[in-house]
Amino acid sequence: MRRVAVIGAGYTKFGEHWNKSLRQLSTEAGALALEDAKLEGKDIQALYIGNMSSGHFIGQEHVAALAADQSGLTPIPATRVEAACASSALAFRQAVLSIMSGKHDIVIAAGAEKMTDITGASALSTLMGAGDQEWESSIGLTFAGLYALMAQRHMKDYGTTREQMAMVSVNNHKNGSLNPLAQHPFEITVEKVLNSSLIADPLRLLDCSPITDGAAAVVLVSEELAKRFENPIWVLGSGQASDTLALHNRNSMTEMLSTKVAAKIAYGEAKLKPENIDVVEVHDCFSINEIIAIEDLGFCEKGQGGKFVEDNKIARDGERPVNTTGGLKSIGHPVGATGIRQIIDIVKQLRGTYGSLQINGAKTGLALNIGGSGATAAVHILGREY
Amino acid sequence: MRRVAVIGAGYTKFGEHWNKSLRQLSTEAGALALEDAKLEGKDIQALYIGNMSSGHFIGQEHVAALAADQSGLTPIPATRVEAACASSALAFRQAVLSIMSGKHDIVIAAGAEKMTDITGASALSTLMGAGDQEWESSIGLTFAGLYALMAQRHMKDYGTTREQMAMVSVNNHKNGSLNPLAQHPFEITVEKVLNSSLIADPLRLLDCSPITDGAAAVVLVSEELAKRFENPIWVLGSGQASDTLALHNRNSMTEMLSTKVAAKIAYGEAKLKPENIDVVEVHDCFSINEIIAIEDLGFCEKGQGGKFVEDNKIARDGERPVNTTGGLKSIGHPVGATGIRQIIDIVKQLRGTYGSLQINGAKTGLALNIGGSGATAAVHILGREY
Amino acid sequence: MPYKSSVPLFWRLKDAKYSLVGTKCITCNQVFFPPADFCPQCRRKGKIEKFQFSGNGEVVSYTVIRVAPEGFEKYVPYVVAIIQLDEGTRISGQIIGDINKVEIEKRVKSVFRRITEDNDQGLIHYGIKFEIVD
Amino acid sequence: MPYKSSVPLFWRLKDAKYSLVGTKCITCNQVFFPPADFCPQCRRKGKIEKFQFSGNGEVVSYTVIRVAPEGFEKYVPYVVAIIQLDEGTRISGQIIGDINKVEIEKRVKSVFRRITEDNDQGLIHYGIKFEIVD
Ligand SMILES: [Zn+2]
Ligand SMILES: [Zn+2]
Repeated sequence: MRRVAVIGAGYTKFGEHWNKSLRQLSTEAGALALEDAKLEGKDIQALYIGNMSSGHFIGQEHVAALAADQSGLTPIPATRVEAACASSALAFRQAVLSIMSGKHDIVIAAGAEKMTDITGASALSTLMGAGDQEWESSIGLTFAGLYALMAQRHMKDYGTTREQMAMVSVNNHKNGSLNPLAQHPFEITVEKVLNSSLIADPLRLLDCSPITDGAAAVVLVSEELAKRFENPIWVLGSGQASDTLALHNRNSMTEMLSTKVAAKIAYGEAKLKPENIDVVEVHDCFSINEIIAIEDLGFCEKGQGGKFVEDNKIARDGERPVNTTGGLKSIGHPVGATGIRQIIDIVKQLRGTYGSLQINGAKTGLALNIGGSGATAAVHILGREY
Repeated sequence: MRRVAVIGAGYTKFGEHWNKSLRQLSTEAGALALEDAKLEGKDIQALYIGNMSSGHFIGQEHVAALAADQSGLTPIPATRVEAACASSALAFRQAVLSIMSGKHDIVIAAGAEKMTDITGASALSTLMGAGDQEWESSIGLTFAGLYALMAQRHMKDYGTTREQMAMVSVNNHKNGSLNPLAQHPFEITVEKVLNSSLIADPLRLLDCSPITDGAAAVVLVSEELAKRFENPIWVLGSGQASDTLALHNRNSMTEMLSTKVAAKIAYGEAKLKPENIDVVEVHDCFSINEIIAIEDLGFCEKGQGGKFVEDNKIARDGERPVNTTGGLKSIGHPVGATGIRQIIDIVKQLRGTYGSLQINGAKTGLALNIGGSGATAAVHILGREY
Repeated sequence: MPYKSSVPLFWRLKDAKYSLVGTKCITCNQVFFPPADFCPQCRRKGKIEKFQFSGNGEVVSYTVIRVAPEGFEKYVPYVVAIIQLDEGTRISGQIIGDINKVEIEKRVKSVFRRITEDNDQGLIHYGIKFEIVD
Repeated sequence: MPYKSSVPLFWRLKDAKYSLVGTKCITCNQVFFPPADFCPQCRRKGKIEKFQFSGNGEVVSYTVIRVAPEGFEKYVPYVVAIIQLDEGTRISGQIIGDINKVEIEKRVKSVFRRITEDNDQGLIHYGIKFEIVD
């Protein structure tokens, strides 16, 4: 199969961009990626964009054509991919497949979401479009509620503690304090998490990723072209899987089958094991999800995720650095942009030139992006060499 | 490059399905395609679904996972693709690319839309999500309005007549009267079109495709597997292109650059010319669009589309049969399902076993699916042989 | 907002939402709630019939919603749980009554209550909730 | 409904929507309305500045909307046109006045008028419309 490499990457400042629209954010991220790749717009042969719910957030569908239009990239094929909060990891994957297929050689993959033009309550309701509207949203469940259900059961079955969940947020904020593009680039304490307001028991405000505007983009090229670029980062594995939309239809609430299946495929393609991964990005939309993800990705035994966090193994200088640039919690979570933002942070770590954010010697990285309460999961493994 | 064939196809009855939800329609179409292919659910390796605006129509995003879930296909990768009314042709294309890439060998590509759970006015507004919300929807433009602007200019520049547009609808209804799955399977007359109520001058009600619920699905396989199936229909060419989202930003309003670019690519890949195409499906969301499409696809000179229709060349027994099973006008237009419905009608014609709908001797077919007012176009050429 | 209620939607789901009527595959005896149109295990060989659930079950997990989505603001705090129904499937539902009495593994039974009001359409939505069985 | 107006959106577009302020690339002299942040031709070499349009132009095409989307129902029938602005770009806009006087190639000038009301938010939206110059 034809190999694919990332040769350009960039994301906008994440935050509340009351002065910038979705079209401006997308264009800005695209320009960052192109500049990074030292390419011109005319070099790009296709565009993929992940976006969850522009229809609700800004009343606009058809955002791939919009992004191509605003970036002066028409008439190239422009395709929007949606899978709730996993939209842009899937857009990335389609870009990879389109190059593997031989149809294209240079493709831009982006993700963008503009969430702050509507009220917070309305944004929460919009996000529940990722769950089952007939059987979950309809009874008053929220996204925090779904992850709270997982947390309660994880605590019951494995003795995971409230404090361990808080430590996830503390770690990610500590890392995010180094990241100038993060929405909340400051440190917090376990105490602060435990004293923040309850959202859905046992989850508190500081267990939850924020509502964010932002965009991210990468440029991908085929094996043959990659050699012409400085420091290409290779896509070693791409796994994607689905599960039931409603949480209640799954046998287990403390693991995600979709993550496990996607990870197995990605590890298989990359010919790597969990212990070979140097830097990790996981989907910490809620603190409990980072614990579940660490387990499902095989970095520790099932049920030991809380302990793994408590033992500081996820720290930047720990055994398995996780969310080294702040995660969804500190950087922010523009839902359609997060998947590619994660991949960009892996790419920058693997290049070895990430300044104060650099984890020294990182040669392989993994990014896990999750849609909804786990009905979609995508795992990408990248490497400096193949 | 690896070749891809369609080996299963089916669409639901199109119409107002007040007793069926999006999930039911999707599952039904998937089952039809699998049965037609004589495959089991466990044989399917990935799912793509085109859907424009389930977020607005039914308050549900993440519909690819939902479709996989409801059809018992989890944990396979499930990906939603959106490009307004061209959503499912793009889903089809991603399915093709995923097989060409070598990642998958058997993939299901579907399209579905449930439009009648909300009021007609609300559905019209939702459809304008395909246009530019900041600069078109905001001043009161509708979709009929956008195509009316094209029609006015086409009439002025090329002398296209009101009657010629009416004849498009008459032809499509005549063909649709043979199609048991059509929403409006009856014949109409030019007079009836000209006496129907004005929607956006010069377009009248019977120039416009209806609001429809429906779903369509195909099963695609790789070259190696295709040989095990009866009567595979080959994907000979796949072209996709974009244009500015807003109609006013284009140099010409009487042709679609996106169609011309996509067609050029598809003809090139298929090594065929317009005169080699036996059956054609075009996107007649409004009658004028069929005339513009016939010109842009090269079946006649620019400006001669009206005359081409008037001379009955698009009839089932004409020089170039177009929309032989009813088109969007008579079959209905569930926006996210239309692109694959068109491909299915081409596949069934090429198999040569389409009963009373059969166009005898059809060996090659082309389907043109358009998103919005032309910001996306996808052209697929299929053939009995390659 | 995404949770979109419509008259046809409620009509389609009325047996399930009002009376806990699901389905059962009589080929393999699996039961489904929400009602499934076909059995993912038996597929074409499955035979689906209506099936009445008793509404009795057990709490698998629960949470207290304190920040509600649109339409539910005035009901906070309220308990949402995943219930294992005795007949063999799971469902999400609210648990009414004393919040402090809710625990994982407690027994519940179903009751019929108001769920929410839809301000856009002036509709009041009713459906199944649960209460703890002492 | 998809056309979503919000205070930040209106704030972002106020110069354009209220005063026909677009942009111009002073590298290649191309003008943009709606305002573009960067020049698709010159790209990184482009230099974008604000640019005031006169509001004078010509009808490229027009239609009469008789079935309106949400929020515009009470204004039907109304004319929507694509206008070629004299400075060199095109825009969609309503044309006010006698419907029968509207024709392709007629001259227009811009006026400031109410566009629609947003019942959800109680906002009245104003903006540029056009009228035929006799
Ligand atoms: Zn069964
Ligand atoms: Zn310029």
